[in-house]
Amino acid sequence: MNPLPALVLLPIMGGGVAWVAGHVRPRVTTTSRDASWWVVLVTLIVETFVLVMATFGHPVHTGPWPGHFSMPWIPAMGIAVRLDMDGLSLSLIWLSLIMCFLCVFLATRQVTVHAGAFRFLFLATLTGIIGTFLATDLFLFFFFWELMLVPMFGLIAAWGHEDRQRAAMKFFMFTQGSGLIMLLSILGLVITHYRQTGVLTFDYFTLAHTPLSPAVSMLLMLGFFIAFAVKLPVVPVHVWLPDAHTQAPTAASVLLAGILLKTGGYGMIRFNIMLFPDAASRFAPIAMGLGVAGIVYGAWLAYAQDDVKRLIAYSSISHMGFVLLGIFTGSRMGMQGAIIQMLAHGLSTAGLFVVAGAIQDRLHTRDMRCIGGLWAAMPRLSGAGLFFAMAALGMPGLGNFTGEFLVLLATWHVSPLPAILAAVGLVLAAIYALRMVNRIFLAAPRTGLQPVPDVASRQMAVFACVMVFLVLLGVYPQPFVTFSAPLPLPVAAMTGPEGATP
Amino acid sequence: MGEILLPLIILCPLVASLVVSVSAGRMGACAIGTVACAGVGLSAVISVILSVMLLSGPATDALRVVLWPWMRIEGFSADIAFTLDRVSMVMILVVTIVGLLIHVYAAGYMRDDPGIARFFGCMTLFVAAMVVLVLASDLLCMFIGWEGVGLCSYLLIGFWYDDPANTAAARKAFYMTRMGDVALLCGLLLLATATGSLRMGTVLAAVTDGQLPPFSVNAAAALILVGALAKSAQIPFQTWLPDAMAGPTPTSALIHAATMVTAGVYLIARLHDLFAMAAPVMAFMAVLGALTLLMGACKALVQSDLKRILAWSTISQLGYMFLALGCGVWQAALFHLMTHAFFKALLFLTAGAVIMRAGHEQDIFRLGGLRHAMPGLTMAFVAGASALAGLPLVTAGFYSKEMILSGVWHVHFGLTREWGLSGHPLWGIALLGAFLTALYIFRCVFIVFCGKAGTRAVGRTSRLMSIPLGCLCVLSLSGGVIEMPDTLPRLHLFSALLDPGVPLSHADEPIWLVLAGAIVPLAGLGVAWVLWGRRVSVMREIPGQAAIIRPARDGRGMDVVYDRVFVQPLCLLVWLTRLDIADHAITGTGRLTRAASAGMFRARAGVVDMLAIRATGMARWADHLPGQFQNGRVRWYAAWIATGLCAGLAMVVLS
Amino acid sequence: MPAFSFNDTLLLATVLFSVGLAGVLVRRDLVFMLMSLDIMLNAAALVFVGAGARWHDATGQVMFVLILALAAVETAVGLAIIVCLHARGRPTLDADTGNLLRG
Amino acid sequence: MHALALLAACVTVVGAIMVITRRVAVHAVLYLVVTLLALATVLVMLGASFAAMLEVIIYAGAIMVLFVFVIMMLNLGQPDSAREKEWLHPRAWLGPGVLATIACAELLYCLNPLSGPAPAPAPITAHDVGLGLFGRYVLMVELVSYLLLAGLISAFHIGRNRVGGR
Repeated sequence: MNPLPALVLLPIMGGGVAWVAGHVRPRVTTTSRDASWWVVLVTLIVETFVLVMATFGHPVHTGPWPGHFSMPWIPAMGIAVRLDMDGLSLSLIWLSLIMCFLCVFLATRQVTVHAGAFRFLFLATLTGIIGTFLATDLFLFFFFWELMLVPMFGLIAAWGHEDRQRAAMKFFMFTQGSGLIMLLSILGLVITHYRQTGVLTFDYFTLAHTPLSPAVSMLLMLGFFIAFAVKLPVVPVHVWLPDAHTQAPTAASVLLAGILLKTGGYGMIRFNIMLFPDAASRFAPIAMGLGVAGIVYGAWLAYAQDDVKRLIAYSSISHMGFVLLGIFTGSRMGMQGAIIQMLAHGLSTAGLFVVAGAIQDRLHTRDMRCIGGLWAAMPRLSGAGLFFAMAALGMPGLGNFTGEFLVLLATWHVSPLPAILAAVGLVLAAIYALRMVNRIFLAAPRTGLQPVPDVASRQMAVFACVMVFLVLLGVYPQPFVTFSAPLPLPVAAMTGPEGATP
Repeated sequence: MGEILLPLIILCPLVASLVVSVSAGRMGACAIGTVACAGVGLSAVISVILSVMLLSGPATDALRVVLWPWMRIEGFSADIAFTLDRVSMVMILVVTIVGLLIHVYAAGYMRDDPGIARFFGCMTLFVAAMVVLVLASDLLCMFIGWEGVGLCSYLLIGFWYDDPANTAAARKAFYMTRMGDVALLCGLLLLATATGSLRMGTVLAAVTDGQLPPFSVNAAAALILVGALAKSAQIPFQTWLPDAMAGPTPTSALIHAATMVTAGVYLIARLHDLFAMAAPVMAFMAVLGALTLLMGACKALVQSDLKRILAWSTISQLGYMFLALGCGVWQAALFHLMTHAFFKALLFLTAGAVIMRAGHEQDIFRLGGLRHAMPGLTMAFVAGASALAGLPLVTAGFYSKEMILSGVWHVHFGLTREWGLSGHPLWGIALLGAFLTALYIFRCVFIVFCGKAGTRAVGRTSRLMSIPLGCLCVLSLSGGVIEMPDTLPRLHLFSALLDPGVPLSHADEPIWLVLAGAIVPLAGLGVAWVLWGRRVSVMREIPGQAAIIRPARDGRGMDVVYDRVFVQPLCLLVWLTRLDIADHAITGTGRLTRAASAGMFRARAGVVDMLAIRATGMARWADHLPGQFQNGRVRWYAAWIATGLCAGLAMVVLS
Repeated sequence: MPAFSFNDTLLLATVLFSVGLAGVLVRRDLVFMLMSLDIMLNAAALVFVGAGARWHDATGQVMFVLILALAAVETAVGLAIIVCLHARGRPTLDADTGNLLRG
Repeated sequence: MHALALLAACVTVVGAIMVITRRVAVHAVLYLVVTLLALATVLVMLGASFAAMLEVIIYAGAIMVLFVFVIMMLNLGQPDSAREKEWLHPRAWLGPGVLATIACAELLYCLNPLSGPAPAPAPITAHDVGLGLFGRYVLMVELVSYLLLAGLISAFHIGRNRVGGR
């Protein structure tokens, strides 16, 4: 049985069951895990098995990439449910699953009201994400792209903190608006393909071979780029991220930071570089400029924040600047550096958000001015926070440094100036990370605080797993590099175009 | 067999660090101390065994172990690989042995401190990172150690985090070193782009047979030099080291005297082939070293805080090493590095013991007259001081300084065709520095140990702390024997040890050169005795003395400049832009449009008042157009339908 | 020459229609509006019948019958509303006061 | 145009104008009845005797009687005349009046190319209308019956609510 459709549909079905379970046996006590939590856990475990089967199972060689599944959906328009999996999407799906396990184990404390609905939206977002990573039919890709937003909007709007409505609305408006621009360029591409070859199809592989004039290809590429730039926050359009993160509940912000930002990066690799290679190379200088601007700007603003989550949000903008830089250097090294950076950033920022969420649950505040030093009260949590802060500032030996080093090396090949500016970003990263550590972890504890429980050893175990992953990514990234290399597009036209000729 | 032992050197301290930090609450203080010392001790033993093995083998072979391929990407490949050759052998011995002694001392020193687990966790992690830095045969792998060492120094300086000044000093140290690291990283990127790999062997081979254009060789050397300068707190980056004294004394001894600050020197020593090709960078390094040497000595001369004196003296001794490196005699630099590690660690540890017993009093003027209360410590401190000053024949410092002086004397920089910088002026500065060194260290000795009795000393130094002091005394006094200047019996064990090929001895070395090097420290001792040794301190009578000393004393000179030039404007700028400009812009435009429509409404209302009631209806219409439009009056709708009809017909009529 | 040419019918119907329209717009009393509405309806009916006569087709008169039915229903419902409003005790039958469906 | 036709047209127009200008509702209704009867004569002249007959019986007879009945029942006449006067203030009717005249002028201007001089000799008898009604348009008749039913129910429903006071 082909694992791909199961991979996509399983979470949404699990979500439904979780919702029902949430209603059938409402939460008895806050600490005890209610039924819907168990359902979510079971869904995730089954999902992992399917993913293992997809990863190590015998590759079904009907499509150009290892995993392939195709089912006609709207034959008249040439739209088919095409799911293809290559190394890149597989590694990002593995990252998503780790994020979900992280959320399930660590960030479930404050979800007491409507737990079932929360879990359903959580798993629906996961479906959207996995769909986005697998879909190779442009229409299906757009469908999952929008599907991702709605539950996340619900999560932020319903379970967020004080100013959640505005943040959720801002998040939705930004991503939705840019998504529509992407739809325009998808349609533009399909129509130009149809005019030239008479074949109406949304299939990624056949569309990749449409001969385009430089102006048209640049235009279409920009359409895609804007959508992914908003998602992977590139500086001028990053405005939604800090608000969305500060107001989102911990699980939502882990998911948001962990994976949703990566869909932007994934989209850029898949739909900008590989679909419009020449336009991308022409656009590269501007994109790299934006990347460097993102790095410096994100780090600069992270330094000035007083809100922990906002600081982490700006730091992820800075990290994503590296990803953008890496993708548009044009060399495979830059691409792999960007992918490693995405994986490492996912892990480290999710860790930081869980720590920030834990602090907020215990102290009911995110303002660094009134969170005194926590090392005395919560050594384990502070230790984890310190570790993830070190990863965030790019300590060699941890995943982020590997990604950043490869990106910088690839950029240096292109031209030394952006690389030097990006390296200056590293200094700024050290400044804001250490400033955070010295304001909430290694600082004089605030008087008048009632004793606060430290992280349970079980949760510390989960933290430890994430730390091990980060160290592994930092010290022995070679398997990850070979495993997540995006396969190049097959040069010959796809075997039998999926699209129906009208 | 070596392949297994070499990684163990790194693994032992790492495992010890993990065990200690994970077991934060559960292990007792002495248990933690023993685990830490065991970890470092084991690696010391292994490094000794490996050194013996290496020395027994042929001179040129080196033990290279590739653990696993780190990055294999087209265009760049790096792997986690460690090499033990003569140079890294010397450094690994220094790091592990001095580290072990300091750990034993720290076990006693920090026994009653609640955060001992975190302390030893960081210390052993530091040793592990330092060992990685030393043994790495791949520059990128060395970079891991380089940053790890910076991180541990940050954690240890800010160990007592209750006082914000400590954490501020820690952050300052990390920022300064981080700037240097970024420069070093750019240098590595440059080399990696040019040679496709960062293995030292390939890089040096590529540089020596001229694959790189001269400009990029100079650029790479300059960038690496900046990295080394930041790490070793030389001229532009020297402000962080005196503040780093905020950490516990064993930290200062290990990190800020013996190992971390000398990492830059070690790196340049290893890449001396690269630097040899970059003459202007060498000249700049030599001049910079000389300047730092002088500045450090002057600053130390006027400090009143015991640990700050030692900090400034470390900076000036590092200046010596950079001067030696600049003049190409990197063997002398390494030798001085080794002896410096011994006597500076000794001085710091003794100072720590003195401060602890004097009720945490660090001001030398209030200490006074302690030689009766703690004779042992006095003897240790005097031994260290004499080694630092370089008293002839009897101390290690003398031999290493002598080696540097002779090296500097013979160097000649052919910078440009006609203008070259000969070594003589630098030699003169180095000699003056030696005199000042002897002056300030013996000033400190006389004020603290001789003179009238200051604070009352309490308790005794525990045996655990005195053993390392003893060992360090022996090392710092006898350490120099293995490398004699030529005039004395020809004994060049150390330089032979490093690279047997190149005979260092200069046949025509004038005899007075060595004599000068011997007399100057004695002169410094004499002058110090005259000024501070006798009962009534002559220093106080010299008029105007306060004017000179006060600006230099607080040592804030460069700090204030940096603060005013860099930090203040940066903080102001950050505060100004604390609101996200882009976010501000977008929310701003939102607010702007609302204000505009309200403004428009107010203006409209003003004009319409004059008209009849229907006109006021129109004004309300302007405010909320759709609401006003659907006002529920049937005839209003009919009227609009009729208007529509007329309009339609008008179009027909007119077209 | 027939008594009434199609041209005249149109003329008459137009005048009637515009008079009815003016009536609807001017009068605020629901009853008067209903009446003006009836005038407009009749104007329309007149045109139908006129057209039927002009092209000698019975359809005109069929439409006339329908318009009659329509007018009947419309008047019935209109008056029912007026009766109901009046019963509710509204002082005047002003069309403008009934504007609960305001935007 | 024949004198009688002119007379009928004038009566219709004047009646219509009088309907919309009267202050008292009862006068307006009576004028309306007159207008309708005049219209019936016009229809006869157009040769649509059946239509005229219907007009007189149904429209003038039934609907107008209903009108008169309702107005009389609710004695909407006298007390409101002062208020009607106020409502008919020139400022009130000036706007719509202008609007109506513009509409009328445009309609006239548009319609004159349509009307040709062609004569209509043979009048259309009830027979033809019956054939048309139950021939091609039998479905429409059914629909009209539905319309009437709907009108009946809604009128009844609205009327009945008066008692409930809801």
